[in-house]
Amino acid sequence: MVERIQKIVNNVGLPRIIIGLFLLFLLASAPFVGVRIDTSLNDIILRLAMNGILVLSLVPMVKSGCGLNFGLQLGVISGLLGAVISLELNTTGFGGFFLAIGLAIIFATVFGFLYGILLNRVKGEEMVVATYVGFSSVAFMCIWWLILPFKSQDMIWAYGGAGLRTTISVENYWYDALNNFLSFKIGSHITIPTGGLLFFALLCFLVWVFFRTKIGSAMIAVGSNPEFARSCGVNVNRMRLVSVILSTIIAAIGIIMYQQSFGFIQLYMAPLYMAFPAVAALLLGGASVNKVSLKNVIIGVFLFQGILTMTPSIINNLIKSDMSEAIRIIISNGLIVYALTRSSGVRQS
Amino acid sequence: MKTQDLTKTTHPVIRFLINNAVPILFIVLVAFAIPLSGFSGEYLFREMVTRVSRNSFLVLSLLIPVIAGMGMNFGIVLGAMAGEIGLIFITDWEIVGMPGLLLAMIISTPIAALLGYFAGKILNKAKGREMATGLMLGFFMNGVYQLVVLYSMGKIIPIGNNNILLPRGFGIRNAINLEGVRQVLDNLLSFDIFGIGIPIANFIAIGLLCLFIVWFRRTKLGQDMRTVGQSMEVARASGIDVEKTRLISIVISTILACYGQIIFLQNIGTMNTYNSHEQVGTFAIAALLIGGASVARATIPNVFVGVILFHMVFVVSPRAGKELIGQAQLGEHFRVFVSYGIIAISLALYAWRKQMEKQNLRRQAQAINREALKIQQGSTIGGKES
Amino acid sequence: MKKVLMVMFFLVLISSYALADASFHIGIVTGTVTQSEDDLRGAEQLIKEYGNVSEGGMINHLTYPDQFMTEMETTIAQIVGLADDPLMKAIIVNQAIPGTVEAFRRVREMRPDILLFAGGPHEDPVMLADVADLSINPDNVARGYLIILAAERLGADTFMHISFPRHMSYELLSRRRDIMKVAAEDLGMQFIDMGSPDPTSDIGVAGAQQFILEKVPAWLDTYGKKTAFFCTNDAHTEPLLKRVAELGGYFIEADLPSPTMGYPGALGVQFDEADQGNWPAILDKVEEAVIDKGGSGRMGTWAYSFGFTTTAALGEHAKRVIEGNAEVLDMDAIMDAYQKYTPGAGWNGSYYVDNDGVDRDNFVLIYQDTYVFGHGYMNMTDEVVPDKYFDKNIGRD
Amino acid sequence: MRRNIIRISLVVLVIIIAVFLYNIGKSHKIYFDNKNITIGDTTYTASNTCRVWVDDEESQDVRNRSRKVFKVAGAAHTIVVQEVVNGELSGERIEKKIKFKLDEGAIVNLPVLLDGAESWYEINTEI
Repeated sequence: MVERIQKIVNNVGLPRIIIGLFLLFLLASAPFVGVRIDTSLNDIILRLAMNGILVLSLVPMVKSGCGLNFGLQLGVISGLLGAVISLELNTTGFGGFFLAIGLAIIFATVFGFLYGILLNRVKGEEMVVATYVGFSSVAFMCIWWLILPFKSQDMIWAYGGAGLRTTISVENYWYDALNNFLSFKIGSHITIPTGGLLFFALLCFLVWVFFRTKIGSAMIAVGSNPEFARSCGVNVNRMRLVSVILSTIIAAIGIIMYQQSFGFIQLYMAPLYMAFPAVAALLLGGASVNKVSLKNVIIGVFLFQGILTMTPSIINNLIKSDMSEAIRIIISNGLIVYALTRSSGVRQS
Repeated sequence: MKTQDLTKTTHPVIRFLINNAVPILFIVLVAFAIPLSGFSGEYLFREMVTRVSRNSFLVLSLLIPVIAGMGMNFGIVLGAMAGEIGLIFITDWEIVGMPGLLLAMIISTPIAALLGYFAGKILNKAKGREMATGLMLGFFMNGVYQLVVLYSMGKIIPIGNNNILLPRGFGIRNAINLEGVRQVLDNLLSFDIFGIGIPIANFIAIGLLCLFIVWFRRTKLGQDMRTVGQSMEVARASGIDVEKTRLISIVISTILACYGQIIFLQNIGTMNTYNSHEQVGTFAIAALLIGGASVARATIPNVFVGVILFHMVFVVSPRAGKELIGQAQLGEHFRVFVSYGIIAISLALYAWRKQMEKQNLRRQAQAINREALKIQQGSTIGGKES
Repeated sequence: MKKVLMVMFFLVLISSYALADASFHIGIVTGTVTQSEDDLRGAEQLIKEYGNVSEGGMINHLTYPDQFMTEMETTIAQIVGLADDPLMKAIIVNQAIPGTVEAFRRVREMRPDILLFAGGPHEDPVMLADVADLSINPDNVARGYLIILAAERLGADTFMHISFPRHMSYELLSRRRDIMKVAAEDLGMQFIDMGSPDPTSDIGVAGAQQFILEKVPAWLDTYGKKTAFFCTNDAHTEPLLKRVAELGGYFIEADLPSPTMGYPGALGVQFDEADQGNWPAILDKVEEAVIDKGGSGRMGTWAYSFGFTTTAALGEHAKRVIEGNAEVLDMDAIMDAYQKYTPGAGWNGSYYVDNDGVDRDNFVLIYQDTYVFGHGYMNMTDEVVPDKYFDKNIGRD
Repeated sequence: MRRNIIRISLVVLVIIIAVFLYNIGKSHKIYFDNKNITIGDTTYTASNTCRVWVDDEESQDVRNRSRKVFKVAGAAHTIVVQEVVNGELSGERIEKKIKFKLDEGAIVNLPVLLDGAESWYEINTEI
């Protein structure tokens, strides 16, 4: 029995168990401080569907040895481009949503291709370079959001009459298009966004299948031992390039998924903050810079978003002051630091 | 590939161009941007002197952990926080002038050492992920800092000065006036060149720190650090306490960053209580990387080249962007784009050059091997014939 | 590429020499369109009137960084850089973000003749009052009482103040919260102090907005539909407006009120070219949208944007002062400049009183009448704020 | 053992330096009031503007019925006061010394000082 527990602990990793227990504790204490458990659960599930794909997008690059994609913003920008164009073309519902995704994939392929070429030149320092690529691409797009000749009255600045707003409502277009698909209610306060969850599951499945194909396993080989891969006749650079493009495309889909659930498209500086929570979630899920699995993605999103939504509301109701934000920062980042110091234990098992 | 041939070239000019691609790229860029921005030479010179004098100390504090193989220390944010706490206290007590500045340093040293110790302990547990962990540690400590400064100062830690305390009776205001210590170090020993004050005392402090780093590298501890940086296994085998050595490097770096932040803020003159430290790590690291350093190797010249180039772009590009595009708001975005884009490109160039060098080495090695093989084969064949 | 750059470079050079005809320059520093649209539009309005320096006009407009909280160095360099121009006679910073005080000190040292104006200061009022010639801020002291009063008049029985630690370290914001608390108790309302994520923290704007989107329904559940919401951060405003319009509750006015603050994004208001630069038309469009969404009589704003009018009015005032047509601290002259950009709007205000009880007559606090959609003006500028709310120790335990 | 002694004495030395720095760097506020004041039975009336110098700092003019403040560092200070009539210095230059303990400031009553009375300043411990 003890051994079995030991095995489970080793398998999941102690940090995750502790964080999971902490999350459970938060949920359990919710009713005592006047926070509804059902709405909290609802929020966590919704956030799983919203953020899952963005975190998933990190996987191909880690697998191919390109490290954590701190340049996620590039994918996000592709997604944003797809989204605003679909709005400009006045498409609604499923049609609009999938048009946005289709367009985004095209942009993501182009950006990802260029980005991949750059990253191939900087093996070993991908993460640092990616961070700055992310920053500068966001600023670059800031210029274009202002200049591009969008005309839709829903999107342009009120006083200036030109250029895109910082936040654009998608309510009249494809708000919750996917989440409402087959969605059902449990009780009065939980709505399961079936469509969103299914879509996330589908993408996870596709990624899973992909890494079982010939190209996928070649990519893993490149990631774990490039020299060996090369000697087996695998084109290392091409594999890395494909993984970067793939990551960028999934990120583009991820942000559109995020927006349809969020209700707003956020332009300008907003993408800057997209990479960090995704990376943090993945690390919290037990991944490391060079090793990752789909399990890490799902556990990571669940724990990270769970803590993100639960801590402020519980602490708020507990102490009724703005101090809750300071405590949230301490708890959630402290847990991530903790996970980082411990993840070597998982790797050994 | 054509590019690979370039690195093989022995032509000295081309070699020079390639070896210094990043500074050259910067100089070209700046050469275009300066006339566009319309700034006077005097303004730019003054701006560069102040920026080098106020930022170099912070950037220098990054060097020691690099020697120990811990990469860029994002944990200098912790040192910056310690320095700020020292400054809060001297402002509260109304200690002014040079004594105030020195007192701030004395107060914050133990805090910085403690935080550095804490950071070092954690980084020791996160070997191989030092940079990401350091970054997260910064975020984490930011929460702790808020808790201490905004909620316990005035309540638990006595603060009496109404000018820094919020009217509600606890918590420090978002901005603190450092009037009392404003530019005291800069003005301690300064003389004018063409009407521009050169803060000699500042440069002396920076010079002393450089000497310290040079000296430190030669000490037993410095040598140990280098060994640890190259290979922890080797270091351990030769009897070096790896954990302790790494810990010390982080503590030193944190304390230096704390002084660096104090020097930085005495020049700025006001303190943004809750945000001044946030980007310290990112900016210092960006400057160092532009200066030609890498995660594994950073030298003193890297620091100065980096600070000058990085800040030149920061100063010039917003105006240049504005003039180029004609709209003020686009100028700001242009600056961010150019500044970070150029960092990304220069990092890419450095990494690429390193990769090429490696490839060249490999190719040379292969060539030598082949030659050796040929000779060997030749001799054996010859042997048979004879 | 190089050729193009060269040509551009010479064009700029030529144009700057050929048309240099304004006898003095005014430097305006605002946020970018992404940070604070209205402030920037105010500068564009001034450029429209008085011309751009690069084309021989009077106005030199710059923007401070989007990440201004952490890029103080850049802010200082931008502002001080303006003083490099020998014709510069006034510098206006709206909003006066951290770094402005130091930048003003440096400008003073170099060029004591330059007029220094600040709008909506983020730094400590005393610090700014010490260096700037004139600072203008929304009257967060009077509004602390008036917003509660307006909420009560509209029928709210609970008031929720949403903020986070960083903002509560701003003196005037923190004081406004305390005043609101006391005022709510005085008027028999429940006051709730709610914490929320900081948009500049690790989770960013999206995370902060998500929090509001998720929690408003729960709050309305707990505290009832008669809850009025107030948030100190612009980023929180949009999701808050969206939820309030949908589900109920009140929203009196934003921290920096403007018809374009939050409403267009939150409610998907459509604008066309006819609305460009026309505040009354924009107000009508927003009103239509609010009533459409069922927010009539529950949601309000100021009819003219504070950010826009402050940039424009300070610019206008500076011009008049330089030309010798007005005194810097003449309240009537300042209000006259404001009236130019807000025809027909009611304004009121007072001076900031510092810690030592000294009136700072170069730190002006102003407010405009609250306009509630589907209800009209609340006439808040006619109300007299009881003296007790001006006590700086209000709400202190 | 010897190492520890050296370490402890170093720490003590640093603390001493800190205390020393605190003393020489501590700033004090000296308020100058040019207002009518009654001490005991005597009433001193403020009439003219006074120009005030403290140590080497720039002078300030204290107008009738107003208050100005100087911020100075360290314990001992020299105050110089002279009246200003019609924009020109006139009358006697009065030079006074003042010494502070920590956490002290002073309010100087200029009319009293000009009158030559003893109690020309009061120590102000509230900062």
